[in-house]
Amino acid sequence: MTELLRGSGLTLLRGDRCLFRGLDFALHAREALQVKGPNGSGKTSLLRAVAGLLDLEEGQVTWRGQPTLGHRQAYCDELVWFAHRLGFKADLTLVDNLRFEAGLRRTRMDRFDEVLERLGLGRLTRLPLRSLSAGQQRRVSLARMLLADARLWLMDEPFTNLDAAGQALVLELIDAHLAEGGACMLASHQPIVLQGTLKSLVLQ
Amino acid sequence: MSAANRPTLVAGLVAILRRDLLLAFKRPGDVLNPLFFFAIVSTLFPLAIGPAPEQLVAIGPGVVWVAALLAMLISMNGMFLGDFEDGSLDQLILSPQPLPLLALGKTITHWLVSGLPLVLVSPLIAVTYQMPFDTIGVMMATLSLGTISLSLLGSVGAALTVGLNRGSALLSLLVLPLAMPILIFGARTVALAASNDVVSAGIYFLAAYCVLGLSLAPFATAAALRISNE
Amino acid sequence: MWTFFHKLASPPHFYDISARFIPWFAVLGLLLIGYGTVAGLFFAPADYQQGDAFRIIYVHVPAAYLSMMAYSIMAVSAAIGLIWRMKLAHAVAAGAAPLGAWFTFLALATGSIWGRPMWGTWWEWGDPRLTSELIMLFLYFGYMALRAAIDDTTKADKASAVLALVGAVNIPIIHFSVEWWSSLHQGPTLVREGGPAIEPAMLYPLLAMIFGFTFFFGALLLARVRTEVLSREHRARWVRNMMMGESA
Amino acid sequence: MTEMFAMGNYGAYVWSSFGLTAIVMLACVAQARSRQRTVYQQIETRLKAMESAE
Repeated sequence: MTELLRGSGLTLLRGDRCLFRGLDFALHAREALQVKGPNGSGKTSLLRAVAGLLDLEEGQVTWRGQPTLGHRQAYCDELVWFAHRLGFKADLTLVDNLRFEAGLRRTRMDRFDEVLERLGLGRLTRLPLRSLSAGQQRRVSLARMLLADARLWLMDEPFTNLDAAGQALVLELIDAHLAEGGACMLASHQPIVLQGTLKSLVLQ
Repeated sequence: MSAANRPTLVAGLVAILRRDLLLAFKRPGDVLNPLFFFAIVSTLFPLAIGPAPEQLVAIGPGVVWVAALLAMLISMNGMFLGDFEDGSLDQLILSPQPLPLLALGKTITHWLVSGLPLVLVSPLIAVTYQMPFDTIGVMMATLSLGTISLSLLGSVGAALTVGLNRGSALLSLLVLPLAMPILIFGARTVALAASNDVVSAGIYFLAAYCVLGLSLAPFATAAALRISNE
Repeated sequence: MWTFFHKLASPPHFYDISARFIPWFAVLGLLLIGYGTVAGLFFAPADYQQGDAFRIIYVHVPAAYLSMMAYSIMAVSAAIGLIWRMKLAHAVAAGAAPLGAWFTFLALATGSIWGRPMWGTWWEWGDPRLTSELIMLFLYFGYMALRAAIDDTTKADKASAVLALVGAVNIPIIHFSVEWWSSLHQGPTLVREGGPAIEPAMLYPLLAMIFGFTFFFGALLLARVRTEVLSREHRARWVRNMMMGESA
Repeated sequence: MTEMFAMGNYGAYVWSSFGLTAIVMLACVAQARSRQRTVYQQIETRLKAMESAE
């Protein structure tokens, strides 16, 4: 299996605290990596650092062997970021937001209706996102991920605000993504079970 | 996975322009507030200084320009605030489209929403200052070039202060000193036009500043956004 | 040669090396300023036009020069800090800003004091240099305000570095536009003896003062940068050993 | 001797300028010193806290 993402010697300081030092991990195709640890142990910061939103004190993240710092565009082209916050405009409708995504990254608009049906958002396309429930808004973020033609899913606490059915759906989607040769790195303290290979990385 | 083709740069720019303009129409306050502010500030001066026509003619260009500068200032703070708070900024930074291009898109939207309306309304204000018609033409030219430069400068300031809680006061402290050359050339050029002097120097300068801003500011804004979004 | 710079770049070495330079710069600076003051005030001939009032240039010109030099140091170290991610460079920028602000204020104050006997007003809008200094002072305040508004040091370093670079691009434009602005209404044409065309007896004290100020500024800058380096490296082992060594 | 300090009746301006220069220089030194003291204290309190924690 080709190695996709590797972090070597990652060190991150937040203000006075050293969140982690000399951290190493590798992520291959068809693999998921769960970052575990108590709240405040830096799970989110690690994901943000791997994505490139945070500057690392030391260490390097490589994508397909190339450092992400120098080859940002190639890395971002194959990456989709699923975060706590919605990442969409609450005043706009689902359709407008997802059409905006199509301007940013490679998006499979041909699968638009199929994805919306699968996430149960078919009837909500005309409503501004403000009027959707938190769970439904998470599904809109999931829709972005499914439509994006991205090999790497970076997910920060994907299971919050989701009911049991929603959480099962997320696991199902991750498995499908891995089966297609994708990779997924997620931060969550909840125990999860996947068909595909699941590695874990524990932060103190 | 069928590889969908990557959107072109123009598609990215159009996408962000379309989205932000759509947002602006959903919240007309963003467009009207600077306009009302501009009109109100312009009417303060005659009340304060007196209605004597020759005085008004003398202070006309300066007042219109200072009012426009302040009106732009109050709308600069919101340029990236919305995206910062709802997480859209993460998505913009992590998109394959170059961030300076997206920052330029947001700056253009800010100009369309708060700069252009000022230019269109300024003749009405100028008339209250008994400004002759050809001077109004020069004023609109300098205002349109000047407001573009102010949007570009403002985008850097807004990106630097987006994450801070009392950012708007700091934003004006950062932007105003840098905006002084624009104010100088803008207001003085209109005054020169009023005394039918040669105005080309001022307009050339404002155009040059515009080009300099267009080529440099987006990169500074992109860097500032990455830093503020940490 | 490069090894020297490389060594200098690492904080512990910089901390030690700079300690040795500070006393030399300070003493040299004070000596030069001492000579310049005495020579400038008492031995240099009076100016045929301005009489003894011109002696204010012996403080005004060095202060104005330092205000510009401090900002260029800030801009260069900001660029180095951003491009090569060097904490030391950001520390230099952080150290230079307050000094630059002080000397800009000094240049402004002495400029307006000098203006009083010459033009009869404390603030002469006609003098483009005075107006540019004033705008420069606002730039320093903006820089320091931004730095103070951000708690995380590394974030404050990077954000203020971007501001310093944007400011540096704008400074020549500000100077040019203020010059153009003052030329519009023919401010009083100023005959200022600042140029080298003045007599040697007047010139040497001025050169002494400029170098004196510069060395004094250098000593102060190194001292402040050492403090900034310490506050940025407070987690490092060499800081702990040094502090232990000192307090033990 | 006194006319030496009169500075051709511009004495007030010349001496106030030089006086102000001295004040600014002292202010710079004082500010640098106080900044150094605060940083030293911060580090010492942090080291003591770390020691007591270990």
